[in-house]
Amino acid sequence: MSTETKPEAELKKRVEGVAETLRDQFTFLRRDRLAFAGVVIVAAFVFLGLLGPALAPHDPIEHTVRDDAGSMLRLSEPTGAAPFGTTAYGKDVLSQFLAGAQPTFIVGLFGGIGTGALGFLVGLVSGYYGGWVDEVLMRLTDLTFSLPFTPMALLLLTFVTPSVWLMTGIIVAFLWKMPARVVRSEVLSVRERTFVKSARASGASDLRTMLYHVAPNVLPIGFLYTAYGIAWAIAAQASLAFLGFGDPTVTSWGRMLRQVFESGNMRVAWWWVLPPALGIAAITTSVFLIGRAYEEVINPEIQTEQ
Amino acid sequence: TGGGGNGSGGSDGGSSLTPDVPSGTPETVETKYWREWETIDADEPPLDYSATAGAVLDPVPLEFSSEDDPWMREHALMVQRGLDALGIETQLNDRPLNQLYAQSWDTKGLEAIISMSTHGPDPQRGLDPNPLLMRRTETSLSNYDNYYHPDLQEVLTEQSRATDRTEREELVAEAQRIFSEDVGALITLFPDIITAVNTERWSGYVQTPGNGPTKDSFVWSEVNLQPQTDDRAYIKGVTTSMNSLNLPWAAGGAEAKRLTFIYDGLFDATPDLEVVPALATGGGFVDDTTVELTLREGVEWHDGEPFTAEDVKFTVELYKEHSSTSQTPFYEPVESVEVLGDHEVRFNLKGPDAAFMTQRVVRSVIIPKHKWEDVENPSQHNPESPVGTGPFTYENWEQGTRFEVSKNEDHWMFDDDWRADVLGDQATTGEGVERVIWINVGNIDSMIGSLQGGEIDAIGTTLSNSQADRAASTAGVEKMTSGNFAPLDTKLMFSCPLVRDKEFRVALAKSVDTEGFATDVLQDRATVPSGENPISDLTPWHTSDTTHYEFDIDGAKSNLERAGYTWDDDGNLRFPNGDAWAAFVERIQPGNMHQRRDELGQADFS
Amino acid sequence: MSLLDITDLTVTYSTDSGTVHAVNDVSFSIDEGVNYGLAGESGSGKSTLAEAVLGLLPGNGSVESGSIEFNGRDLTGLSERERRDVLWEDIAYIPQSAMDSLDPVMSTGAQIRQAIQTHRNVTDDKARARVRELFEIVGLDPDRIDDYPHEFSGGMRQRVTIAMALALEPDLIIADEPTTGLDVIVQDKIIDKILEIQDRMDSSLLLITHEIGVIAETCDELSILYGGKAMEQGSVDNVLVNPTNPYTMGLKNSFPEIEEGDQDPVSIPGSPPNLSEEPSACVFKDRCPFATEECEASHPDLVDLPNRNHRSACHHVTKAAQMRRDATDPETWGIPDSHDESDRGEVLLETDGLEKYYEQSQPLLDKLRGNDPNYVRAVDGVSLRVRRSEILGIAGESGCGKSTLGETIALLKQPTGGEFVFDGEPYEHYADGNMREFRRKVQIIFQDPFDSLNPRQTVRQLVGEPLTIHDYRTEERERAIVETLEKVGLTPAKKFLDQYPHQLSGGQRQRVAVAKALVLDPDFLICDEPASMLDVSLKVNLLNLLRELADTEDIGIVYISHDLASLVQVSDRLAIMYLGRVIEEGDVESIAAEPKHPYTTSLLAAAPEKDPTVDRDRVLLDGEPPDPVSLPSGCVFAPRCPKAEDACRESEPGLDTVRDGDHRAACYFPDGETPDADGLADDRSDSTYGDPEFSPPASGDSASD
Amino acid sequence: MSEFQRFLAKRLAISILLTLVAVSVIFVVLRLLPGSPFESLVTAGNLSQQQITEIRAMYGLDQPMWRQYLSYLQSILLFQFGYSILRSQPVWGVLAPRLVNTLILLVPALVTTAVLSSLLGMYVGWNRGSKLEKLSIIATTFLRSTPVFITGILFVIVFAYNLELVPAFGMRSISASPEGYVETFASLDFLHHYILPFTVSVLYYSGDFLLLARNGVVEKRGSEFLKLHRAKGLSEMQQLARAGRNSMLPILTYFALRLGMIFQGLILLEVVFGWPGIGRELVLAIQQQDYPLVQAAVFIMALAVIVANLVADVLYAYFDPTVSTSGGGAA
Ligand SMILES: Nc1ncnc2c1ncn2[C@@H]1O[C@H](COP(=O)(O)OP(=O)(O)OP(=O)(O)O)[C@@H](O)[C@H]1O
Ligand SMILES: Nc1ncnc2c1ncn2[C@@H]1O[C@H](COP(=O)(O)OP(=O)(O)OP(=O)(O)O)[C@@H](O)[C@H]1O
Ligand SMILES: [Mg+2]
Ligand SMILES: [Mg+2]
Repeated sequence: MSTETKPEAELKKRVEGVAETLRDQFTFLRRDRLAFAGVVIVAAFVFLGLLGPALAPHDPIEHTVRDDAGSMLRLSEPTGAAPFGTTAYGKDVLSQFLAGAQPTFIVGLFGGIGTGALGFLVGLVSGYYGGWVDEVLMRLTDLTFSLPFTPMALLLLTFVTPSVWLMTGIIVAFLWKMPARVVRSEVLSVRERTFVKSARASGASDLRTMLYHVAPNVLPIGFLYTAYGIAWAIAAQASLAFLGFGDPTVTSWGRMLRQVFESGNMRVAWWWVLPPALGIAAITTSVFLIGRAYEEVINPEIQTEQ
Repeated sequence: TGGGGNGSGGSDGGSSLTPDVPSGTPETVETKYWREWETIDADEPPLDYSATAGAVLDPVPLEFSSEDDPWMREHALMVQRGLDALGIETQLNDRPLNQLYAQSWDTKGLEAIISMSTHGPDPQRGLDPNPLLMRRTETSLSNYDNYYHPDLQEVLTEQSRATDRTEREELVAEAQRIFSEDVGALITLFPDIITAVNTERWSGYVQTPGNGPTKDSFVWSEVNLQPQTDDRAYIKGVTTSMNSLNLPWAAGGAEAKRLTFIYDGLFDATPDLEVVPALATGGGFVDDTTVELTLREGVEWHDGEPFTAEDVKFTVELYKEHSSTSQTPFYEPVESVEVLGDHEVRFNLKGPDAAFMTQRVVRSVIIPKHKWEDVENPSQHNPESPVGTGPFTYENWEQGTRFEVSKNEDHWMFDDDWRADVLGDQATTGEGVERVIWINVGNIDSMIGSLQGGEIDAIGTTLSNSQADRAASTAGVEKMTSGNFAPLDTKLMFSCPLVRDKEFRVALAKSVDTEGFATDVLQDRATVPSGENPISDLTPWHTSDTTHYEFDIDGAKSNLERAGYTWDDDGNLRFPNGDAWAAFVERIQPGNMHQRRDELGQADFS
Repeated sequence: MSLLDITDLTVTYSTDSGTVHAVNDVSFSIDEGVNYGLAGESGSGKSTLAEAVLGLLPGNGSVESGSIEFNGRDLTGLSERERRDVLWEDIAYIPQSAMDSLDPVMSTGAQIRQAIQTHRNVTDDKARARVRELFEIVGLDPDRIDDYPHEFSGGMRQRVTIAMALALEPDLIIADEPTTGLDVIVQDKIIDKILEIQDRMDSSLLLITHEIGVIAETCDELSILYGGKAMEQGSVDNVLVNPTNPYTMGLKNSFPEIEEGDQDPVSIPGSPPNLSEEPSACVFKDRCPFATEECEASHPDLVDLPNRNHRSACHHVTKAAQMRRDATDPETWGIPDSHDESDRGEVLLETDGLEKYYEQSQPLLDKLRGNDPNYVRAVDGVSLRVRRSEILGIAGESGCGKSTLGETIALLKQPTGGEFVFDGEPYEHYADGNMREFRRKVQIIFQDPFDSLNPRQTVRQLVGEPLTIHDYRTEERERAIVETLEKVGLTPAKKFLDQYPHQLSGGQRQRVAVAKALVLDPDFLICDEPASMLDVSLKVNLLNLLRELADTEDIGIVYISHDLASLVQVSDRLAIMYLGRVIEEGDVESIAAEPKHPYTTSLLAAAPEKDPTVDRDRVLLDGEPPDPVSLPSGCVFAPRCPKAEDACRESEPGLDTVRDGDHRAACYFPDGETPDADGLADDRSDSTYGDPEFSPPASGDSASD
Repeated sequence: MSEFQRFLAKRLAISILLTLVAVSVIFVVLRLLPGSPFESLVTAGNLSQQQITEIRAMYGLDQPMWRQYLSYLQSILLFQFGYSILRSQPVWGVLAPRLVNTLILLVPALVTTAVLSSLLGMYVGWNRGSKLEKLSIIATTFLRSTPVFITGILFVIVFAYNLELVPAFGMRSISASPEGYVETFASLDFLHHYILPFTVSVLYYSGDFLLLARNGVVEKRGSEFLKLHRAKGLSEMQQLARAGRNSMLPILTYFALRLGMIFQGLILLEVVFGWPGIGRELVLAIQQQDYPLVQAAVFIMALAVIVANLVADVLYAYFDPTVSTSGGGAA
């Protein structure tokens, strides 16, 4: 659509078109109460992710909760001073929980988007061009499949100072394979569809065909796997942090769990365990529930009957 | 993550002064290696931090690993508060422990201005001052912080060759005085060893410094314990597991300590850190480089073979030839070993070595020649069933889960009188343990549970104070605390111009509230040394006659003020400017960095 | 008492967007031994009705009212278990698509055996023996009973389902479009088989199809469904010969037939009714040219026509004869009668010996050894010529290479041999950087209307895209789009511009696909079965449109189809393909009237007749086309040709072997000519070849010389 | 060569190539990154520079990279994993018992969950829209998407700490000292420790199987062939069985793939439950930078996945009568 008589109008229409498709596709939320609950949780999580650190009453690391006598409140159950209790060295669990949402959010968001985008691109190119491009890319995914994620990630993180962005990178580098495969097989079938042949017959270049005709039709799958990618990334980040390979300068939910586990206080300090544990569980489950509902929309074969 | 950029400061917070530099003085002083250190790559400084006249200080990187000790982050925060009080911004670098160590492997030096870690309570560190002091010398591989003090260098070199005890003690005391006065590092505290044990089933736990009653560096508790029930198997819960049964080539894991229960050294050390005979019963320096020892007679290997001087000679030669990893301190200074008789050996040393009798031969490990002589590749050998002469005989080992030894009845340590001599008040009498079993309980939570549930008798690792209290809340379980001779060493990187200013170092020492920290966070379960003295008062080498810079923020500030430092309106510390800058530059010159303002005849700039 | 008695059956589906009234008050009955046909456009409720009888309605479908009595028992009231006993034992089922209706992971024999053993307590051996017997009956090799479905071709799979249906000799067989999707020759064979067997077993048959012709040939009685309503029913002879319902008339008239090749078929404009509400008016009123106010008021009841087995639901049934007459005139249906004569122009496309071989993938080892790969000779030496304003029809069985030929002349595939000249320039010219120019001039329309439009683009984007690509009329883009849409009959164009394909009906989509091809004002159009997926009436619309385009826009068109009847309708000239070769070529009239090649003859003969009074002779070809990889020597058709002689197997006849003016055929023993004396060993005299039973072309109307 | 053999040969060649590449990647990652197990010794001030050099030479770490690579390739492909740097014993001797512990936990769990969840999945897929379906989907989604260590921790808190039904940690009670596998695993005490991690792994894996089976059956439920089965008069159960049989293949291949990954253990689960499996050992080895051990463990894991992939593809090609063997195979 390079030359347009009224570009703005056209643009507006396009935007509306996209919005409509999205609206169409998201109507499932109204039907599926589970997915709706998931959306609420995700929204809350996004809110925490953006504003969590600002909402935290105290600095999660530097501030120490003290009793009236001024001595450190260690492993205190939830009280007025610390509504979620305190850690072994008197840190406010609530503040840690709030601040910990941010790295979780960042890794989830960017890990998910990176995974989805990279996988989508690889799947698209691989499926569309076929031949040796496909062969090479698919062998590459086979390779990432055969290298075990956790050990490889641990190895890398042993030598490089872990940071949230590095983790995101590693996660993307290992997880893109999932969407890539699915997108590719989807592309393979779309590629055979008549309208793609028809586009080529009307003289569209490969790039144009791929971007305008094939890509939009596999986009839902791409979205779906981006959503799953978010959940995977959050889970992966939490897992690595739990194993002690997370960014030590940042409080994340995974790291909080690591600290309770390591401190040997898991048996007593339930207030310290539950917020991060439930936080992670809730967000990953929600993302999956939404993804599943969305999957039913784009794959009518398995749609729930009313 | 190397620290602040160039000294222009100002940009992030704080307003710098316009540099006003007397002629002949550089406006900016860069991080620099002032001496040729074998261990440091001067072309590629790991840290880049420069000082500029009148500039607000860049944030000072503070490095630590929260894996090191659970409270290490709190400790870093304490140091941070100190710097904060002086108006210095800081940047906390929490590093994975292995990376903190990796800096030393790469021998590029520390990457942060301030870097803290605890020293392991290796028994030899309690016996001899060398392990902790010699790293402050020029050629030590462990000198990562580029510290060099000509006087200290001289004193330390001299003491390391002084085989005369009194002479050496004097020199060591002098070294402590110099180091403390110079603030060569911040030696903030010696954390206590806290653990919990079952006192209903066993009595006779022996408290050893740095080891407590239950850790594996010493064997006193195990040989002294007396059962209060019929069960004579003493079960110790641990969190780390042995990697192999090859003690001499252990890479310093749990096996390096636990397997010493099976072996004997030439000498041993008492809970008061005094050297007592073991396989060697006597002897000493014949001259500066020759040591002759008499060996205990009538000792048998666990398989019944007699122990002779041949074994000692063989051991040392094998270690040397195949570079034993865990026994380096023992064989390193030895040139050769001669067998003088069945129970007499002579060590020829490469040079005079003061620590040989006090440190190196103590808790060394002698292995049986008849078992090892046919081993092709000792470093990759994993004996089926290690044979030693020690107080305990190997029974069985399951990697990752348990290690079990049984009492060697004939061993002299089970002689009640002998023990009474060595252990003094702590000695008990009775039939003693039959077996010692280490069980890997993996995590502290389960360990406390197991101790309370009676599945284990003692916890073989350190607990935090509150964990120990929690464990001790059960009847029959008691918390045990002992002192420690391994300090928390907060290293200062001497390549950095700021650190090289002794006025700053003194101010820093004054700004850190170690006492408060020990009370508040560690609940007094730590010893705060007087002055920056790495030698603990638990050891006979300690001197209390050291300079102690009291916690005193105002004092610290006025020190800085007099040295020409100023503060901007927001309270950010600035480097000196004008003449004071020239004085600063003078103070940090190689020859001057151990001298204070007045020693150099500098004016008071306040 | 009749075998199956359906009374006032109403079936609805509940969906997200309300209730679908799929079958409304339908009644009919089938007597023993009777073949009953059920016809109607797509969505008229045929399958729903069959499923209701079988109790196989999907979860959201339910029988609202009415009864289905089978042998006097009401099936609707049966319990699940009782119904299972009736199923197959008494009523067997041949489902709509044979391709998917066999369990892919169970051998075909086992599936039939399962049907037997579910109802009869017989040993495995006995059951196997029965399966072998059944395979033989339906003409399958009994040794293949352990093969899996995918090892059979579509036609063979359909036979397996038939064999299964026969297994227990049921009283009633319900066959739901048993031949849809198969090509004429196979379809013909299948229908023949069903009839033969059903005759032998003396069971009744409920045959569902939208092909009136099939019903005309096979059934005794029928019902015509529309919008879930029975519009007309009765004996086939009555209903199809003298329809009294406008819908039947429309349906019948839109069914193309070869002998009507000179006439434009008439289509029913508009689209099927909305079933979301129970019909209150005549369901057909919106599309009916005879509708009056009366029709708005109520849906007419079925009324018995006097003295005959014939009922019709029409308010104007009394005017049936008049309506019948009017119905043959396209103007009645609001379709402009456009028959401009136009001369065919200069030659636009010419191929000579065009070849497209597909290399078969080869094991690496063979490649290394340097063995020549095998080739699929999809197009094997085709010489064609298309002029402006001319429609060249290409016909042939499935797999004979029609699509490959189409895509090769569209240069979507690279020819592997032969000459290709378009608009005076050879292939090399285009391949050498002038492909854009070619793409602008030559457009191709594909088979599947549901799939040939990108579902994520609006009509404006779809039709406008070629303009963008070729930078053509970009300054008046919108106008170009609108013009083109109106040209293909999508009026008012504005209404469609912002719609997505899923908001369009099948016919509309296919028109958008045509518009997309036409927007660049091409010189040449290639149509690869553009109508095969469409309902008859839509198909007719499209054919008319193409014809018109050829006439008015001077476009040369290649129209590919296996549906000979529609080809005859639309084309000027015909080329018949068999295994990658053109075996006969010539003017439509000439070929339809006097086919020379035995293959053409059988193709023509396989097309069903919608007039039940005409008795068609079936010409059943044995076997399937040979493997295009290892072709037999000599005439490729020889192995299936009833007239084949040694000569045929030795050398291959060229297309010029038989020549009659423009009409050429590749056959040594062409039909309609006296064969050599020794060549006529025709012991298969049951098939008559070359009987010019087709009525001679009526002169005048056709666009031919 | 038959079509199938050809397919097999191609697939095998790919697997071999993959193995080579994977092995090389492991090498590159391990060698190009800094660090070594002797760091702690150096840090402790025990080793002199010369000794460090000697030790490095002993393990071939002083050789040029390409030479190290060649000898590495040679030995690892011959399954000679060499000696662990820290454990003075053959790597295989360290790994084998760990592997057994992991397998004894995960194989039964995987089989159990594959059978039970697939059956349940088929059942709920058949009964679309039922309460049970909703419930099982929420439950499995939760269990599948939540990182396994969190589920583990929650279970430990509930069942071990609060209800005190089972021990929280370890594979045998700490006082047990069994000899040999039989004594180790055939005991009530083992079972007692086994239940919790076993349950968590069963639950963790259940999601995938359940959803695969459910979606498979749901898809098949509306299919034409099932309609024909129904028309033939098959009972509900028989129909479900056919639908199930038709959805078996993805489940089977997924099972094979999962089985391949089982060699990696569930690292997190093993850490939480203190299960002395290969995953926990690997984390330890990584922390200690025990090269030979790490590379052998990662190699075994990669190989297992590659082999499982191969098996899955072959299974797919072999069992699915409709798949064309030339095309490749399962995802
Ligand atoms: N499961 C269903 N849910 C909702 N509506 C349905 C369902 N099945 C069929 N319909 C609707 O019922 C109507 C009749 O469908 P049916 O399949 O009986 O038509 P048909 O005559 O067999 O068509 P065709 O010739 O295309 O097979 C159509 O409008 C269709 O959309
Ligand atoms: N890409 C390809 N590679 C190899 N063989 C092919 C390819 N495309 C088609 N063929 C083969 O070429 C022959 C002709 O196929 P084509 O699609 O042209 O037939 P068709 O006449 O259009 O059939 P239908 O009526 O079923 O559409 C067939 O045997 C087919 O299997
Ligand atoms: Mg139908
Ligand atoms: Mg085709």
